Amino acid sequence: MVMGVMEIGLAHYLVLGAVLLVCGLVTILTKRNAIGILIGVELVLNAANINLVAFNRYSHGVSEGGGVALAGQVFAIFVIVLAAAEAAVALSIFLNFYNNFTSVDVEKAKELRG
Amino acid sequence: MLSMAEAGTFFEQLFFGWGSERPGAVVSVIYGMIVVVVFFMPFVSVLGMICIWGERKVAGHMQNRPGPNRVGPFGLLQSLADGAKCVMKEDLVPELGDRALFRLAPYVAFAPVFVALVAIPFGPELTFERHLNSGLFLILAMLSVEVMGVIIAGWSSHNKWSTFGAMREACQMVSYEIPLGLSLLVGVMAAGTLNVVDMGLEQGGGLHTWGIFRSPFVFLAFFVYFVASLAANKRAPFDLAESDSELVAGYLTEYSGMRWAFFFFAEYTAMFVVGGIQAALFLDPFGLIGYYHNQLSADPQGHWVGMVVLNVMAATIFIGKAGAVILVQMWLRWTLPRPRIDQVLYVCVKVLLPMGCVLLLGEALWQLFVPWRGGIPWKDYNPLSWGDLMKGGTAVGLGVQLALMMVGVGMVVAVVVWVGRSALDAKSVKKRRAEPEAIVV
Amino acid sequence: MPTPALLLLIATLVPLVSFVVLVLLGKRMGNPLAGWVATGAIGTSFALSILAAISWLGGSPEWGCGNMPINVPIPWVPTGWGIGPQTKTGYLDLGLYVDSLTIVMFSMVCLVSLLVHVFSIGYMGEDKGYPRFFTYLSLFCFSMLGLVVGGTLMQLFVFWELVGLCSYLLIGFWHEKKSASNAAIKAFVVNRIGDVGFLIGLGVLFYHLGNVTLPEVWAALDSSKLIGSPEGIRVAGIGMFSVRALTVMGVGLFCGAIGKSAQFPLHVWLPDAMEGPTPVSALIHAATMVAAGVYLVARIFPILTDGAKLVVAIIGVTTLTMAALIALVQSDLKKVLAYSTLSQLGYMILAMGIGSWVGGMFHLITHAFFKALLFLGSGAVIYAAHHEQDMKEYGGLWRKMPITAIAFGIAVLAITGTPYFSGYFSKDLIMAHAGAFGALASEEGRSGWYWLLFVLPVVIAYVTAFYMTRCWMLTFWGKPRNEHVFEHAHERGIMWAPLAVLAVLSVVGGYDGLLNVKGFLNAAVTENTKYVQMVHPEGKFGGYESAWPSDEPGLSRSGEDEDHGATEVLTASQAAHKQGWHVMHQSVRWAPLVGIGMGILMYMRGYAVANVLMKAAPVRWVHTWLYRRMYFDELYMGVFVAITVGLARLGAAFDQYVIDGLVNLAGYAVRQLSSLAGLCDRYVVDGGVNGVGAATQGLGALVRMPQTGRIRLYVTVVLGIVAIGIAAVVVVVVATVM
Amino acid sequence: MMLGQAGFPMGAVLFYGFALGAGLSAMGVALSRNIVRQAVCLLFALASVAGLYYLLGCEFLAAVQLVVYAGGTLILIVFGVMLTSSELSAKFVPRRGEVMVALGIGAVLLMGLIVGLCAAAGSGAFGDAPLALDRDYPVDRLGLAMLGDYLAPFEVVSVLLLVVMIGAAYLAKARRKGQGVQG
Repeated sequence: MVMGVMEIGLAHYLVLGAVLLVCGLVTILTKRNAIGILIGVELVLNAANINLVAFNRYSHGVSEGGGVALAGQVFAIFVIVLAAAEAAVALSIFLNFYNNFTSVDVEKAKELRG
Repeated sequence: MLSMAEAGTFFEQLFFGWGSERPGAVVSVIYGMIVVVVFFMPFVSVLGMICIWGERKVAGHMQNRPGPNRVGPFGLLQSLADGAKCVMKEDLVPELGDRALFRLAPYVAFAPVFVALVAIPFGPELTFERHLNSGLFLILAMLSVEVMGVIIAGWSSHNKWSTFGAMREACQMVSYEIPLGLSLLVGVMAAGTLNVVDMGLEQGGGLHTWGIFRSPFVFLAFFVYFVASLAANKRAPFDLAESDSELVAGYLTEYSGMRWAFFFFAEYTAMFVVGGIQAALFLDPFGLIGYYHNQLSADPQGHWVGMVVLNVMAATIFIGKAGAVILVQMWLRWTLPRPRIDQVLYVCVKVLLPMGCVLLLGEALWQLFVPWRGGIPWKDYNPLSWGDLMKGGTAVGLGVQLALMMVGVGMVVAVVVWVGRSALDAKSVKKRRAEPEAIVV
Repeated sequence: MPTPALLLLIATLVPLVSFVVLVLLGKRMGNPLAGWVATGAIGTSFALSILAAISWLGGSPEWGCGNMPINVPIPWVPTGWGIGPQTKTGYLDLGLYVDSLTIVMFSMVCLVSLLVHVFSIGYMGEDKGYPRFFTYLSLFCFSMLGLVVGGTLMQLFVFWELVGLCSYLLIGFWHEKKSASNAAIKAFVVNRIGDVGFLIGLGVLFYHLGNVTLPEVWAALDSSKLIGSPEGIRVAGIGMFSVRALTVMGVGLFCGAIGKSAQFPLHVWLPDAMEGPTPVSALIHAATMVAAGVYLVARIFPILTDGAKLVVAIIGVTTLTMAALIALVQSDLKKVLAYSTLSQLGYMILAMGIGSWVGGMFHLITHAFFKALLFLGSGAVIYAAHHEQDMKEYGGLWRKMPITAIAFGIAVLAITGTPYFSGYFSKDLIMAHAGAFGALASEEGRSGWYWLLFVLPVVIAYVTAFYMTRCWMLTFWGKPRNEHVFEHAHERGIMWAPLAVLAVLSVVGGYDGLLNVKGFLNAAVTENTKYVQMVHPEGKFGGYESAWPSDEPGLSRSGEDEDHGATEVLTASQAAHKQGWHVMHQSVRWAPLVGIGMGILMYMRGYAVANVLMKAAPVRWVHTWLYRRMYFDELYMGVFVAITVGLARLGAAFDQYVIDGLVNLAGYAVRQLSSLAGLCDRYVVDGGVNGVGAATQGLGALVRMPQTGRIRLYVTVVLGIVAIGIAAVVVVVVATVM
Repeated sequence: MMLGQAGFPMGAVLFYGFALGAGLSAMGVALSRNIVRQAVCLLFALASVAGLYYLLGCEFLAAVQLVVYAGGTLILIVFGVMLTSSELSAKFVPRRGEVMVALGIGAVLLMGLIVGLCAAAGSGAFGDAPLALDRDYPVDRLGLAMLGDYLAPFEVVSVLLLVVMIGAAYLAKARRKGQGVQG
């Protein structure tokens, strides 16, 4: 493997993705604000996206038509779109939650306790 | 010699010649900085200053007063004086607000707009990234990030007017992105490319080959885009984020000095950017330059000086057309009253959005069924020869182009006549006031 | 699409538009407007058809006869299946086919429809179903025109059914009358019987050929190829098409014509159909729809085998004889005309059967004119007579309705074949060809019975003249037998104007120089032959070779041909042709004179002479037999209807006793079984379920303990486990690597 | 992209710049207590990731990231923040133990992932292929791929978006009804 510090390879992107993932997870774990958790989720999704795109660009895959494979990018776009959808639904749920509890503290959401 | 496709940007070539060896990294970085410092920064500053001066002048004339006229010839240096004042003003930061974000906000608002200039096509080669194949979309992306600065500014001011302004802006911006994008898509569909330079080069050939006259749908999309761009830029009549009669100055309430000025630079640059998109997509940014450019590129004997001249001419035409759009934006600001926020959203969701969808569909069908006739009359084809005209079944497309062109020209002429008449009228009124007729009893 | 075809297509669709408009707005338009809308539509169609005819005649002259037929197949149902020997195109097509025959038929249908529309505006003026009537008429016009321009057998069938529907609707137009709705149902059902035959024929054809486009069918199943190959036709790419299959197919398709044209076994619906309004009778049941059967036979003529043609001819001659005899004694004016129609249709069908293609179609056109005239005339009379149809109540009406009487008289002269009226030309042509057919049979040494196909029509020609004269005499001549009717009788302009037009057409319709119908039909033969020859150059097309030439031998207009004829030795069929004309001239010449003379003599004083004759018992018996229409209705009622009803009763009994018994038995058994199962359920299953429930409850209490409802705790636990797992993996991997 | 072809690894410098921006912003998201600052940090993280996409030669994706994420989703989130915080600077302080556990889990995961990645990279699992640079970005092929190979997911996503739109509107409407005159 020839991968110096100054030569950017796939692993660099993957490490960055890992960092973003962990940051997102920590955000999810530590925040009591529901919207904060949502922000953490967005970070996690971004980490996944970086991986998708990096693999796509470094794998040199060739699609059936002979062009460059685009699967990674296409699914990155899907992820972004789905993230937007997820945010919309999550926010409307939070608004309802806020309406019922006058707070977005997830610690107050424990009505599902068994 | 002039293998433009292989070489880098015009600026690189300007610096390093057309040789095959590439510059080193340090040189590259320095070159980039120089381009930004030498070209874009002054451009933005001058643009902002001229726009502010122009706006005040327009406002003045529309309100029957002279506008700035003391500093410099025609008051041209008024903006410079204002700038000096801004620099010297005290920089206030609200005590209870989020001070860090408050300081950050102007840059967040300004930077994306500045980045958007990267893709603006000043000429066939005179653009920072010639091969940006999704350039138009990138510009749109940058413009959509700009709103974050406004929101941060509003929130960090810890002021209810500011927050209201920011909320309105967020609401308005998110909504108007959609018709904006849809109407742009109509134009892009007609142009067949997202590369801003390519779409400009393709339009050259005469008045009827302008993007706006390609089909009735593009023609309407032009207006949809214009309205949506006003709203996305929070320009009057959609300036609810800073509506002075309700929210003091909206998100700008707590700002002063240079930070305040930055917001204004951002606004005027954004005006130029949306105007530039409009010119590039709809209004044939380069005129006939594209034709000569193609000829010169293909000519092995061509000289780079010719290329420079062409690019400068193209830049002049382009800035002129974008400037015309900006002028209309200003004119509207001082003409139309401001609607309520619900009216603004009504216009977006129930008028522009359905229109955008219908136009998109219509343009798609148009593209499927009506062939497009580009090219320059008497060069690419003979307009007086029926057979030549009908070649490729373009008669319908060409007829519609010509008809739309007449409509467009008629509209412009009507406006010019109207404005001219009012101007003359105003003069005569002034004269009458100065020399009142004798009242005959 | 070439201009004539396009014009005809538009002309076809105009009545459809009118139909839609009338369906939606007819009631609101009200009395005069709805009728004028429909009339305007059909008038437009007529104008377009005339334009089409002009553009057709102005077409390229290089074919001598006018034009190339226009064939526009429209792929409709893809049926690219593998069954059948082989499918050729795999499409069940619709489409247009325009040749001279189409042009003539189309113009005729449009013209008659237009006149009937105009007449109906007067006739139906006081009817409360006025808009509905014109709605149906428009639909009928669309259907009939679609049938005429149909280029594939499939399209013919589709529009065939549509005209059948219209006929049903219009016969039952006064559906509050029991007899009318019965007649409608009868017409519909009887037609269905014929249509089943049509569908079978179509199925056989499509199964073997995979194509229903007319020229393709003609080319593939050219009947002339059967000469010298008794086992069948070899169709390229398909294989052998046996004579039996061809005959079955031909007879099957002809069954459709039997139903629609009311030929012998299925003729019973047409007289009953006279329950519909008289303009409908004129349009549908005299001039156009019933002639569609003949049109169909004309279209499939090139593919009919000799056997099938013989069937056609026998059916035709049977019908014409039987119907004419029945018509002799009917007293209902419209019934007489209906049987006369049957008889004339029999002539046409006979013509097709004996190979008189031009004669049959020629007679179709002329018959359309004079029969429409007769019906419209009778309509005028009936309208004038307060909807009284019985001739016993008429008499002497010519004084009140001179124009109608004259027009009706012209039509009578035309139908009897009086020289130089239109019927003279067409009927004589058919009978000459019938004679030729008999002569040919004799020459080929076949049975003498073939001469019946000539003799019966000739005799019936005399009979026809007689009963048509009787009809006219009883209606218009003599003393009025019902003063009330006589007083009321009057004429209206809107009703006699169409009569006048039709009267003129009845006179001039047969001349070559004026409408030149015969010329068109001859052209159709030539151009269809040439067209098929051009599309399929591989074999000589001889589909129309069995048709007789339309001109009398020796009267050929071109002198060159005469020279040729003089030097040439006559072939067998040429000789037969000549002989046919000869015997025709000998036998039919006096038919109008004799028939009309006898009619006038007999009915000069109304029923007086007839009543005297009726005193003789045999005459009375025959009269009753004929008056009850040879007891066909009773026969059908006694045989087919009774069998059907009997079968239904049998089925009902089976259902009641056998099926119901089984069902009840099964129910009883199930009840016993379920009471057993109930016991089992109560003690075995319930015990088990309760046990499981208790166990689940206990387990649930145990499991609910860690479920706090706090989402972050869950996430923490999950991620903690993942982290521990990853840490373990890393430790293990690092340990092994080191 | 242009600069990536230069002799000096300009791409590397830019990568480190963007990566540093993304990482620091992400940490800011994780560590900041103020929800609005979190959102701003997320903005920078998203912008940096967009820059990385641009470096990777996916300029269209970068633009999508900015338009949809930064221009749409993030603004939606900020909107949510402003609608739901009864006091704008309200902070929900997590318990110290929770934070410690979270940081512990995060550290273990990060270590595990990085060690695993290094091991994988060391064993040459990723190959040493350099970045494939296309001069002309295939926007058209991307569009064709969306409406060709990936038509089914594309349609499913569009249906999902419709459902989300209706659902979100329904939920938001339900809220207004519950709130009554209070809002």
